[in-house]
Amino acid sequence: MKKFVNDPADVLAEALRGIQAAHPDVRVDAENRVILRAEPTRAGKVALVSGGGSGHEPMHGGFVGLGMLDAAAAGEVFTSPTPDQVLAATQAVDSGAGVLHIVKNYTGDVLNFEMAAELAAAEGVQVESVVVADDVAVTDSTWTAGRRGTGTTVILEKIVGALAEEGADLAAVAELARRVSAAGRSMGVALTSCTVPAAGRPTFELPDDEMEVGVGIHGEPGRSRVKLASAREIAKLMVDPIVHDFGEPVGPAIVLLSGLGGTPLIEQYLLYGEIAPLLAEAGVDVQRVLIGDYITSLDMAGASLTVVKADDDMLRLWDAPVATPGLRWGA
Amino acid sequence: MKKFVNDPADVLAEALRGIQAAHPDVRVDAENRVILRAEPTRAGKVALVSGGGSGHEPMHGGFVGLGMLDAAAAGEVFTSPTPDQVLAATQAVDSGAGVLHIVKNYTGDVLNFEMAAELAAAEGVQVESVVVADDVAVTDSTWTAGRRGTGTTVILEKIVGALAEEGADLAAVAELARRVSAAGRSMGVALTSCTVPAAGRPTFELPDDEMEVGVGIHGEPGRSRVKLASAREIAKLMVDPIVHDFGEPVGPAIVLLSGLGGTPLIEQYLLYGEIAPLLAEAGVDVQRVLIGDYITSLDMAGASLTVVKADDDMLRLWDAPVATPGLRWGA
Amino acid sequence: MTGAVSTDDLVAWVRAFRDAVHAHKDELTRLDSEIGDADHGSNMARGLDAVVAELDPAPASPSDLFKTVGMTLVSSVGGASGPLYGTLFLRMGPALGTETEVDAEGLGAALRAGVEGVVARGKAEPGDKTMIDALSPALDAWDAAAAAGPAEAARAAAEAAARGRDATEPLVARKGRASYLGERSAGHLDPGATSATLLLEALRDTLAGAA
Amino acid sequence: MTGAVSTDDLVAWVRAFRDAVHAHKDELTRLDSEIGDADHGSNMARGLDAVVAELDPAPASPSDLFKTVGMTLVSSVGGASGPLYGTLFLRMGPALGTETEVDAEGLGAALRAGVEGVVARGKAEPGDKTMIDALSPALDAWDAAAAAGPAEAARAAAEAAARGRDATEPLVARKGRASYLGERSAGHLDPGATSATLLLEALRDTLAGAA
Ligand SMILES: Nc1ncnc2c1ncn2[C@@H]1O[C@H](COP(=O)(O)OP(=O)(O)O)[C@@H](O)[C@H]1O
Ligand SMILES: Nc1ncnc2c1ncn2[C@@H]1O[C@H](COP(=O)(O)OP(=O)(O)O)[C@@H](O)[C@H]1O
Ligand SMILES: [Mg+2]
Ligand SMILES: [Mg+2]
Ligand SMILES: [Mg+2]
Ligand SMILES: [Mg+2]
Repeated sequence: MKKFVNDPADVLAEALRGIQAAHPDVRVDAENRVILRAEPTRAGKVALVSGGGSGHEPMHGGFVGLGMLDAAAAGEVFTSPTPDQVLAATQAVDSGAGVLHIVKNYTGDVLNFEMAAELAAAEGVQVESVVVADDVAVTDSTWTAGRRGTGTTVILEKIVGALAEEGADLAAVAELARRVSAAGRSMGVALTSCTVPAAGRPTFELPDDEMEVGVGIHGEPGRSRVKLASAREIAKLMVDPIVHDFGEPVGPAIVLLSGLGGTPLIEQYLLYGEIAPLLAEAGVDVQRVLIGDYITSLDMAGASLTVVKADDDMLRLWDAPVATPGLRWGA
Repeated sequence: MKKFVNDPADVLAEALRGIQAAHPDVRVDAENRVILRAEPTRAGKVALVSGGGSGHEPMHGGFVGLGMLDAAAAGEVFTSPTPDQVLAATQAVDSGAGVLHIVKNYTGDVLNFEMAAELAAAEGVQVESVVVADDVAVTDSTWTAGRRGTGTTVILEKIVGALAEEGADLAAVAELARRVSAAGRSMGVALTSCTVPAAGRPTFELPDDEMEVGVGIHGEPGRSRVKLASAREIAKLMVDPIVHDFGEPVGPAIVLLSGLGGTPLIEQYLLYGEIAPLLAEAGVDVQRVLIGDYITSLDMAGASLTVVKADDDMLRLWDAPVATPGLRWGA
Repeated sequence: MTGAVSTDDLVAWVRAFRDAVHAHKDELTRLDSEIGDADHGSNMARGLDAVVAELDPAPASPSDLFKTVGMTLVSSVGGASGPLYGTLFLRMGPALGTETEVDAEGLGAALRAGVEGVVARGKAEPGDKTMIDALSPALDAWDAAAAAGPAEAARAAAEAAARGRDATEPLVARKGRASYLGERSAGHLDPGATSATLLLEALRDTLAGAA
Repeated sequence: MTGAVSTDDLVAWVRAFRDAVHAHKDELTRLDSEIGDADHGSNMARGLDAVVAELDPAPASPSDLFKTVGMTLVSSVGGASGPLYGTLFLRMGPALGTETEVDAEGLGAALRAGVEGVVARGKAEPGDKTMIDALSPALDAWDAAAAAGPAEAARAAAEAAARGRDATEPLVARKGRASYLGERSAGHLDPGATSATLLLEALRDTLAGAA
């Protein structure tokens, strides 16, 4: 296993130490493994709390800061945080105006956040939750755990964070969060597996001439394994199911192309060069683009594409100032 | 070769297409393979031009924009751009106030920029050049090509770009560039090789239990190959030679820890968690930190550490607004 | 032993479960690599280490023990298995009152309350390819054998759990992370059903040893 | 042929060099992988393809040819080899005036001017493990054999170049990217010395064929 690591059991604690050393604008609660803004929540501001398994950096801890999250609970690698962690985050950032939990749709995340919300409510904190389930690779059915939550989470945290920063109340913040969540679709492709440090070897073996289409951000195998294709063909494998899933003309949209951790930017750009014309052809009017490693899967080579249908309000909030370790502009 | 790529011969042209599609604030001159700001240079502003082989993204094209570069010439993967490209970039951005060439110390870069500067001078453009040579892994001697230019380039482009934005003249801009260049030291470690698309296989073979210490950003093998070590030991292998090379107490500094392309952020943070205390012990007073993929080596797993001794002036310019695809704050 | 199970026996069970999880940690992670995210072994091992650290001094009663185990699992495991195994133990306690010993029927009722809690949390049904596929038949086997005493009930339950675990192999997952795989989830044992079988086998071994 | 080398012969040489570079592209890149950055094969192939695209219509004289070749290499190769090979050809032209034919002495003088240009640009000395280690002995061999005519001079030069290339193997590089390796650069042929040998071998083969 070729990683910058000491004892694999210490990965999370030690990564948090690095985050604290690098970013004076955030505060790491090492005991609870929670990343918070250095400044307490402004009175009256609704707080945004997210979290999930680690290994997806900069998500979520890297999105804590002005205009985005107030706190993020960091679980072990690929393991949802515990209710205690989420509760600690929630209590730490509630200014009295309530807290929005932003949850990605995985059984573990949903259950742990649910328990935390119950505990927080018992302590008198108003909590609303939004569950992101945007991965079109997964058949959405009442017979399954439903779609995974992926890239839409990043866009949601930015847009809804801006609204909370403006002083909107919890109901309005939660309502917008649900709108953004409903407006997003994602699709990922892996060229290699990732290696979970504690497991010590790749989660799956991919022959040199194959790739996983519809892979999850935890190295869950995808829906199909196919021959390694050109960037041009891969772009189609990503764009088509998203556009098809929208069903209706998309119109103005915010697009995120995220590397999965082991794919360098030059390849992401090359891939986006193939994606952009396909989106245009399909009637997606790309208003804003984010390219880079925003939601990763440890060292996996691959990329995920997210398209969020965006109205004027969302675009305005997207453009509002943000100052976090992972996303920053206007401040 | 597991990459998002079509024909390996087209990597650069196609990546530039993606850059253009993603970033409306830059303009790609596809014929000359030059990335420029969308807006022409403000009259009287000294222009900054850099460039080099591709495969190091976001460097340099990702640093074109307000407060940083005016143009970047993109060579083929790992191949310095031609004099024609650099000349085209230089002529396109000269407002009459002159142009600073920021060159990394590789024979190819130096020769091609030199020829371009001669041609530009013949066309009446005032050109000054600064050569960055900060890689302490390389013995600096009149008998060799000297040190490679690596991470200090990024910090230099930011700081000097801010001074140019303020309206300083060419002499002042070049003088600061030389000061920053002289104040920087870097050291890189690779856990895996990169794969040059046109070559189709890894530049070097590294057994599972070995790493390259002092590797170059083009996959040039390092100065020594040693057993794979813990992050804690690797941090020491990076910090010690830098501190030793400064020779004198460093004091206030700007630090860049860059992933090399295949190493995810979680590992970079973990590594920085080990680096930070070592720097503090050695008397480096870290004032600003940048962590992420800023100067990469295609898909190489590894990291490079850069320390630039920074005076108040440099820190002030570091904090000035910057708005580029790869680095952005305050705007 | 045909009669009562003591608090000490149950503490020994929890310790034995911890040892079994450690012994099978790599296997659990390997199973979770095939249809999940390669963390079930380390999740369970981390949780049970935390649990064992809470067992000194030993809890006063089975219900205290189960409360401690459940709360510790909830707050140290995370993932899907944390809340689910945590709920299993948290719901077992109240069914037992403050007694310091429990008979086969009582332990069976506690297990049933626990498993019902897991179902209430996770909404899985038998056949969904989850830990329920091991736990649910184990309950029925326990009840059928309870008259023969706890050691025999545990033996029957462990056997039924193992059969239930094995039966997950051909199934297409409908709950948890494996459900994302659709048809590709068939052909692999469910990791949670495998760890749940370890739980019942640890009880069997503990009660057999105590007999 | 003992006498004159025509413009056509020299065009054929450049084409033969291009073919040789393509045939040895992977080898050049492999050598550059060992002590450099794995691009010498594709750099040279790209440059010579661009050169060949400029040869139609054929240049009117050797000096026109060399100017075209040099400028095209400079503007299409990049890296260290672009300016250096470019300079080699750019400096060969002026030594030849406007003649359409050239004899062994004249071609030798042009090569010498070219190599001096490379040295002026790159500051390499013999023994630094660069293309100079093939080019410099080739010049001397050429001059010594020039009286026997261009075909014989080219044969001698190619042989000397190959010897010079082989002699780079044990050397520690002092110029170019390989110099970063220090002692580790020993034990590998220099890629540029290898491509320079192809250049002189292509000349040998062309003039032998034309003889
Ligand atoms: N809804 C559910 N009900 C019951 N058990 C479940 C449910 N979802 C998942 N599981 C169990 O959890 C196991 C996975 O646990 P683990 O790997 O620790 O968590 P995660 O899936 O969050 O990584 C599965 O093998 C399955 O047995
Ligand atoms: N200063 C120099 N003088 C002469 N030849 C040089 C010099 N530096 C490098 N070379 C030659 O260039 C070759 C490398 O060319 P190439 O790989 O195309 O460029 P780069 O090193 O920029 O990647 C080396 O093998 C060497 O022969
Ligand atoms: Mg998990
Ligand atoms: Mg090169
Ligand atoms: Mg799992
Ligand atoms: Mg090279």
